[in-house]
Amino acid sequence: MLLIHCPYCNQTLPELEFTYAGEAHIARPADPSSVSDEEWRDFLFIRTNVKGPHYERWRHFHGCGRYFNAVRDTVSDRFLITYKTDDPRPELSKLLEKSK
Amino acid sequence: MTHFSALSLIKNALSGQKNWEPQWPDSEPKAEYDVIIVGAGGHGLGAAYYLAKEHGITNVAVIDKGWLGGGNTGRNTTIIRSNYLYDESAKLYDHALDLWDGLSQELNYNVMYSQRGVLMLAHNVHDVQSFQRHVHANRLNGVDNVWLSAEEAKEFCPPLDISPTARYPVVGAALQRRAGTARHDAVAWGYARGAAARGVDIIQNCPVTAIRRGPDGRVTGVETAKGFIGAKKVAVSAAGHTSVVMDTAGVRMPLESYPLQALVSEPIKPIFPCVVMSNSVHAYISQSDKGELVIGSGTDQYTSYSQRGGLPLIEHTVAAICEIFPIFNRMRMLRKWGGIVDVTPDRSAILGKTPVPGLYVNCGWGTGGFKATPGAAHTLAWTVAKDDPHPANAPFTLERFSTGRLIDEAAAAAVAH
Amino acid sequence: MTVLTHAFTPGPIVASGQVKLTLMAPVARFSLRLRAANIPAVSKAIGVDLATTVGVRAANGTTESICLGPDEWLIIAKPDDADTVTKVCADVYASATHSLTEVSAREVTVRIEGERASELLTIGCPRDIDSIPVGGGCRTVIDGVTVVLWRDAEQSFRMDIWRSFALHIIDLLCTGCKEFAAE
Amino acid sequence: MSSFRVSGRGRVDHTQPIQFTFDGKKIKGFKGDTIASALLANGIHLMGRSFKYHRPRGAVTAGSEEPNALVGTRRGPGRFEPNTRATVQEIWDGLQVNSQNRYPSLSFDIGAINDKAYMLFSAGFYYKTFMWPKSFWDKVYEPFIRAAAGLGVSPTEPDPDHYASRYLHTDVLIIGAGPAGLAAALTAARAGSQVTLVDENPEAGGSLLSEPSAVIEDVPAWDWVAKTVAELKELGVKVMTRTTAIGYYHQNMVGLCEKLTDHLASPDAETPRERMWRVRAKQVVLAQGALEKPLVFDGNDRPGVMLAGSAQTYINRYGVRVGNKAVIVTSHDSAWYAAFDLADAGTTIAAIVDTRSEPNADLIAEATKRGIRIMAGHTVTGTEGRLRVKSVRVNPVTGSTVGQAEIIGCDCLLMSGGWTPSLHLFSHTKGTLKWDDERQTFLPDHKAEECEIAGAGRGLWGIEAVLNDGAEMGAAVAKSLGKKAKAASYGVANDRSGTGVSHKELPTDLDAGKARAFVDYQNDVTAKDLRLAVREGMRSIEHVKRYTTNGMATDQGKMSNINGLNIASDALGVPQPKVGLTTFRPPYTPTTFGAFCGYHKGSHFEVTRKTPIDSWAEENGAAYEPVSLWRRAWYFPKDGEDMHAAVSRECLATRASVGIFDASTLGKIEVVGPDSVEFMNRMYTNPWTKLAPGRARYGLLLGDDGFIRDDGVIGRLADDRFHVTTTTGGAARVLNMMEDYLQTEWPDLDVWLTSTTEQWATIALNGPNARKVLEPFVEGLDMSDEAFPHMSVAECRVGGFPARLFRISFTGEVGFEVNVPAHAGRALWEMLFEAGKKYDICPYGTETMHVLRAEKGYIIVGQDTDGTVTPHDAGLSWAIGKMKPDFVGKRGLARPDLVAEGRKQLIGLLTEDGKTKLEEGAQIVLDPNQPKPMKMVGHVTSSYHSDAAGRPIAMALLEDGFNRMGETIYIPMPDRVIKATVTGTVFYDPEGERLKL
Repeated sequence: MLLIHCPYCNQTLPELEFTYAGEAHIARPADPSSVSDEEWRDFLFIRTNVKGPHYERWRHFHGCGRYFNAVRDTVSDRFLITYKTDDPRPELSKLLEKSK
Repeated sequence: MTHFSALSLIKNALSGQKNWEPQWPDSEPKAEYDVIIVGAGGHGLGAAYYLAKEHGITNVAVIDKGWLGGGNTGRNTTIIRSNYLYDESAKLYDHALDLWDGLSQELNYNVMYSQRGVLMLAHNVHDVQSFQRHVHANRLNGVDNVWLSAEEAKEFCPPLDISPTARYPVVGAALQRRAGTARHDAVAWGYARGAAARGVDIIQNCPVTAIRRGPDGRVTGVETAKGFIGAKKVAVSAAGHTSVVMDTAGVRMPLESYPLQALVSEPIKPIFPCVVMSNSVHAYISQSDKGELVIGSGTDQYTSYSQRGGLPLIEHTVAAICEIFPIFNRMRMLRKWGGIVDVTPDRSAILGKTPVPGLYVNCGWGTGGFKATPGAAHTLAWTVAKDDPHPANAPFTLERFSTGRLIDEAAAAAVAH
Repeated sequence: MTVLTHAFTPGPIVASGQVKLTLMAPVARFSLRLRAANIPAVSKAIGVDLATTVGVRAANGTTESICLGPDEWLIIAKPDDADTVTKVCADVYASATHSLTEVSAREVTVRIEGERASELLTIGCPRDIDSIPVGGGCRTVIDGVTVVLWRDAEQSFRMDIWRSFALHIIDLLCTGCKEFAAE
Repeated sequence: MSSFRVSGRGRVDHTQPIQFTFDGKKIKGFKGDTIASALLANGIHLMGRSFKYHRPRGAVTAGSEEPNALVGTRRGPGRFEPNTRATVQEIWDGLQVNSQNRYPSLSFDIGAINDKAYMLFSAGFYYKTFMWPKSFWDKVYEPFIRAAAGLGVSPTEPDPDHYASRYLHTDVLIIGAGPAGLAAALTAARAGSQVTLVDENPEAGGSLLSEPSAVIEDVPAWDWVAKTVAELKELGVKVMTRTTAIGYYHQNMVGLCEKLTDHLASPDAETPRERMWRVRAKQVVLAQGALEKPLVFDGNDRPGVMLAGSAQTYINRYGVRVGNKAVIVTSHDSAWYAAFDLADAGTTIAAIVDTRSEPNADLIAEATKRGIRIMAGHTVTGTEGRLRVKSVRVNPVTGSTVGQAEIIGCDCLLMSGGWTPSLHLFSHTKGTLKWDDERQTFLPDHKAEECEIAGAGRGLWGIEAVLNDGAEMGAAVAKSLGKKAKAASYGVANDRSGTGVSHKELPTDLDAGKARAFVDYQNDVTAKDLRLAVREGMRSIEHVKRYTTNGMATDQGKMSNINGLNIASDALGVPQPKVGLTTFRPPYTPTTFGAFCGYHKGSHFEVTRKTPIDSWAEENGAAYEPVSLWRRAWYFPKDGEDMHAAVSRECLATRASVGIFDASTLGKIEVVGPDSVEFMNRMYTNPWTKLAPGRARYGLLLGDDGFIRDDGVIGRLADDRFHVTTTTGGAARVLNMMEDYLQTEWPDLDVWLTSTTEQWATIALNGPNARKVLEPFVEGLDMSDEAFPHMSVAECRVGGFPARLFRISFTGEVGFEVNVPAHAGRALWEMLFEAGKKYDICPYGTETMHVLRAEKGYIIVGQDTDGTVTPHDAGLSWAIGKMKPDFVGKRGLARPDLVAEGRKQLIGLLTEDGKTKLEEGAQIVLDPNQPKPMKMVGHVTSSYHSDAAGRPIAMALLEDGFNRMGETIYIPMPDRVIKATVTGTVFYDPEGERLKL
C-alpha cells in the first residue's frame, strides 16, 4: 500500500484514500471535431506505459476529492513528486537529480 | 531429443538417471535469423515451435531478458477456458482449446491439461443475463457452456455455499466442462524442448534493447545485451513489457501494464474438483495437482512493473473466496506473488501485423494469456510465416482502436480472467 | 447495547468504560463550494471565517465549518438556522458566486468518545489518527466508506457517515468495542 | 513424567500439567510446551509423513521453519485446521492433534510404497509420462497423483471464529525480539522514539531463550531479557508476541498476524482468533536472526535426525532431551554447544562428527572434558532405522577420499550445516542481496525501503556481536528520525560465538545415484533430483526450483533454498550468485485466510446499502434483489404468489389505478454555478440551454468513445442549478467522470458538483390515480396539467416536508417522483400508502418497474446496452443536441465503425406464437438451419410477459435492426427454434395518451 502526498491537502496519506486515474498530461483536443481518427485514438487509448518514471493522475477520492498529477517510478512504485493539476509538467531530469 | 515414455523413465531409473539429456540447449545468438521472437514465454516459444513445425521456418531465435517461462507463463493461475462472449474471442480461445486437447501428446511432454470444468458463478439478475448470453452464444458457436442452477452448481462443486442469505448468494452458474487447468511451467518447457529439437535457438538472459529498422522502414533486427542480431522478421510477444519494446520501433501501443496477484494455500487432500470464477466478487479458485488451492485476484489500481502488489487487494480476494467457500476460512495462505499483465482498452488481445513491415505483435492478453497459449502461438506463427493473419486472429488488429470496432469483453460485463 | 435501525433514532448505542458510541441529533448541513476570491464575502455572510487549509475548522456560536478541499467546506448549523444559512448565501450569490447545497439528511453523525476512542478508529481507518489535531478534522475513509471525522477532544470524535453506509460502519465500531471489552 | 523431561529445566511451567491427544492417544505436557516438545518429552519423534514418498518424519526444528512435523489440530466443531506446525502450536488442555498424509496409521502407511519406487519418481517424472492413453490423464493418473499429494485434509465446516484487524502507525517497527531486536528497541526507545517490537514466539528473547548460561552485562541472559522487556514496556514500547510479520509492503507497510486464542484452552467468545495489523512505520529494523541449515546426506530425514540448534532449544527452553544417545554431525561450531548442553543434561553424546579437519581447540577441550568422542575430518554417509534413527554411518574424509565406514548406534542425530541469515522480509521489499564468499551466504546489499538489518541477519554470530549491532541499528533509526541516540556497548560472558564452513551434499563412499540425501524434506527433493534438473538443462535456480519443487513446500524453502543453491551451483560449475536466488514471497509463514478476511465475513463481507424506505418493504414481505451495493425491493408477493404472479398483479394495479415505488437508490447530483448549463451541455448529449427552470429532460451520457454510459432525468431548478439523476449503479461512476472532466479539462468553468443521492428519499407514484393520491399532500404548487405538465420539476412541500417534485414517468402512466429529505422518506411513504388505499394503491418493486418501462420501450443502461451501444443504436438519436459544437462522445461517435451501416440496433421482438417468452441473453440468427458455428446477428436484452400487451414482449440488439421491421428472425434454443417478428420497441400506448391528466 503506497503512501501518497496530496498536493492540495499537503499531507502524505495512505493509498486507500486515493484512486488512480491513468496517465497525466493527455489533454482532450480543444476542438475534437477537427482531429483525425488516429489522433482521437491516441487521446483515448495510446499510453506510454513507461517502465520507469511515469506521469500519472490520482484522485484524493476519500479526502479533498481533487485530481492531481504525480511522477511515480513504475519499477519501484516510488513517487518522485506529486503536483497540482494546473502546475507545469516537471522536468524529469531535475526530478531524478533531486531524488538522488 | 529423447522420447519421453514410461519405458524411458524405467530405463533411466535403472541407470541412476544419469543419461537424461538437456531438454533444450542454452544457445548463443547467431548473426542473423529469419525470425526473431522477443519474449520466451509460452506464446513466444510456442510460436517458434509452430514456425518450425508447420511452416518449415527453423532459422528462428527466441530471445528473453530473463529465463524462459519466467514471466506470466510461470505466474498465472493456469485456468483454461473458451466460453467468451463475442464470436471473435470464442473463435480464438476455442482454437486454443482444440490445441490444448492433445498438446501433451503433440509435444511428448505432459502439460497436465486437466478438463476439470470451469464454473462461472452468477450472483444477481445482471450476472444471469450476462452469463445466459454467454451460454447461448457459445452454444451456437459450438463452444460447450451450459447453465446450471445453484443446486446443480453445488453438486458439481460441493464446497460451494449456496445459502440464499449469503452476501453474494449463488443464483446459478455457467459451466464449461472442457475447460480446466494445465501445468504452466510444463507448457513453456514442452514448447522450448519441441522448438529446440527443430533447430530453434533459445537465447536467455539477453534483454532486447531496441528494434532496428532499415531506411525503407522495414525491420532489420534487434539490439540486445549481446549485440545486434539481424532478422528478416521480428515478433514481439513480451506481455507486460511490450510497450517498452515496441516503442523502440516507433510503434506506440494502447496498453497499460498492471500488477496482478495470485496466491496459493497450503496443500490439502483433494477437496475442490473444478475451477470456480466469480466476476462479481473478483476471485477465482482451483486446486492444483499438488493440493494447493490456487486463487487469483484482480489487478491493482495503478500501472506498475514492480511485481509487488498491495495487501488490501489480497485481503479482499481471500475474503471473497471465504464468502463463497466458508469452509476454507481456517486454511492458510502459503505464498502470494505478482505478475505484470498488459491490458488493452477493450480487454482483448492484439495479435497481428503492425504499421512497420516485418514487425508483428502479440500482446494485451491481460489476465487471459495462459489459456490462449497454443492458440496465440499457432496464429502468431501463421501470421509471421504468411505475413497475413490466420482467420482466428484476424479481428484482433491494432487498427480497431482507430475505427472503434472493439471486441469489448470487458464492457460485456465479463471480466476477462 | 442498543440495536440501531435505519430510523436512526438519536441516543446511546454502546457504552463501555473505554468507548461510548452515541448517535447524535440531526443538524443542518451544507456543502459549500467556491473559489478563493469569494471566501471573504461568503465568510462574512455566514459569519464564519472559512479556513483555507484542508482539515481546519472554524466556528461562530453553533455554526461550524471545516475545510474539506481547496474549494470545499462543510457547514454545520442548528436545524433552525438552516433557512438563514440558505438566505444569507443567496444574498451574496450575485457578487460572490458559489454552490451551496443542503445535505442535512445525507449523513448521520456518531459521537465516539472514551479513553480508547482514537484506538477504536484504527480498526478501519488507514489514516494515522494521531495526525488529526484536536479541533481539526478530515474527510477520510473507514472500511472503504468515505466519512468526515471531527476531532473535538483528544478522545472525542464525531463521524459523519452517509446514511446507507452508517449501520455497516457503526456495527464495525460496535464489534471493536466488544473486542476491547474482552481484552 | 518421561525420562526425556529434565526436571526443573526450561521455561515451561512444570507445575501446570496439560493433557492433549495425538492420534487419539493421551499425551501429557506442561504449560509452555509446543506439541513437538511435549511429544519429544514423551519420546515420540515420529510426527508425520512426507509429501511424495510418505517417508516417516519427525520434527527437524523447534520453530516456524518446520517442514516435517505438520499435524491436524482441532478444537471442537468447525475448529479444525490442517498442516499446523507441531513445533509452533502451544498445547492446551483438550487440544486434539492428528497426524496427516498416512493410511491407515502413522507408523504403518500404505503410501510408503512410493518410497520403494523412488527411482521412478525422480524430479520432473510426471512431465515425461502419464500421457498414454490420452483419456487416462483425467480419469486415472491425475486422481491418483492428487490423492497421493496434499498433506492434511481440508476443514469441512464453516469457521465459527472471528477475526480482527487494525492499522498501526509507529516510528520504529522492530521485527524479532531476540538479542538484536531487544537491543535495537531499547536504544531507539531510550532515544525517545515510539517503538513497536514484535516476535512470532509466545515470549520475547529469541535465541537468548536457548542460551541460559550467557551473562549480559553481569546479568544472566534470561534475567536480562525480563529486565529489558520490563524497561521497554516502561518506555511505552508496544511489545507484541505470537505476532508474525508476514509481509513487507510498499513504503514501510508491514503486515503482522497476531494469534490471540490458539494457545488458550477456553478463549473468550468475543476475542478474535487472530488479528491482522497493517503497520506503517517510519523506520523498520529487521532482526529476524538466522536459520540453521541441515546437512545433506543419505538418510538425513529419519525421525530423530534434527538440527543441533533445535535440540539445544528443546533442552533449554522446554527441558526436553531429544534422545538418550546422540551423534552430532556438523560443519559449524554451534552444534558443539548443543552437544555440551545435552551432555550436561544427561544425554550420552556418542560422537561429535565434524566435517572440518581442525575444529576449534577450545571446543575440543570442552568436549574432551565431558568425555565426548571427537571425529574431526569425518562425514556422515548414511543412517539406519525405520521409524526412528538407530545408527549413523560415519567415514573419515581426506581430501576427496572417503574412508572406511564405522557404524555408531544412537537414537538421535543432531546436525548443523551452519546458519543462513533470515532475509525473507527484506526480500519482499525487492532489496538486493550480495553473495558473501567467506560466509557462503547472501547478505543484504541495496535497501529499497527505510529499514536496517541487525544481528544475525547481517551474518553476525555470537550474542555480544549481535547485541551491539542491534544497539547500533536502534541508534541509526532513531537518528534518522531526528533523535539523539547513543548505542550502548554490551559485554557478554559465556558467549558462544563461532564459525563454520558450508557444504553441498556431504561426500560419500556409496553410489551417489542411490543416496536419499534430502534437501527439501517436505517435498522429498534430494540432491540427486537437483543434479538431474541441471542435467536436463535447467540452468537458473528458478527453473531448478520449479522442476524439482525444491523450496516450494510449506516452509517456503527456509530449510532447503540455500542447500539447493549450493548443489545447483556445484552441478552447473558456476558460483552461487550466477545461479540466482529464488524470491521469497509473503507471507513469511503460512497465514490463516480468516486473518486476511478480518471483519469482512458474512454480512460484513461488503456493506449492504438500504434506503430509508427499505424497512417498510421488509415489514411488508418484499423479496429483494441486489443492485450494485444496494438491496432493492424486487417484488411484493402476497400469500402464495410467485414472482410472476406478483409482478403481473403489480403491473395491472399500477396501470389500472396507482402504484408506489421506492426510487431512492437513483443517483442524484446537484450541479450548481453560473456555468452549470455550459457544463451540462458539454457532459450530456442533449441541449440544455433552452430548458427552462421548472422543466425536466431525459439526459444521455456517453463516454468519449461515443458509447452510452448512463442516463437519467435531469431537472433544471434554477438558471444555475440542476438536479441530475443517474442510474443506481452508475451514481459514483458518473460523479467521478463529471469531476474528472471538470477538474482536468474545464477547470475554468464556475460550476460545482455535490452528491445528493442520500440526501433525498425518492418515491415514485404512477398510474391514472397517482395525482389524486398525491395532490392532497402537496403545498405550494398548482398541479394542473397546464401549470405542471409532464416533464416538470418544482420545489414545494409534500406531506409537510420540503420536497422536490418531478412529474415524470418511467411507466407510461401519469407519474410523479417525490424527493423528500431522507429521514422523511418512510413517513411520507406511509402517508401516501395510507391515502392511496382507497385507490387500491399497490407497492411494486424493481421487476414491475422493468416490465412497465419495457412495455414503453424505455431502455435500462447496462441491460439493453453493454458498453458497445451508441445513441443511434439504442434509438436515442433524438437525445443528441446536433447543433452543439462538442459534448463528451461527439467525436467518438464519428469514428468509422460507429457510423457504419448495419450496426446492432435496439428493436422490439414479438414471438410468432404470441405465447413464448424469450430468454434474456438468447441469440438471434437469420438462418436457423445453418451449421455451427452459426452467424449470430444479435441477442435478446429484455424479455417479459406483458399483461398490457397481452403477450410476451422483448427487446433485442439486432444487426441492421431498424431496417428489418416486420421481418422474421430465429432464436435457436437447445430444444427448439423460436420464430419472432421484428417490431418497434413501444408495446403499449404508442401515442403517449396515458401521460395526460
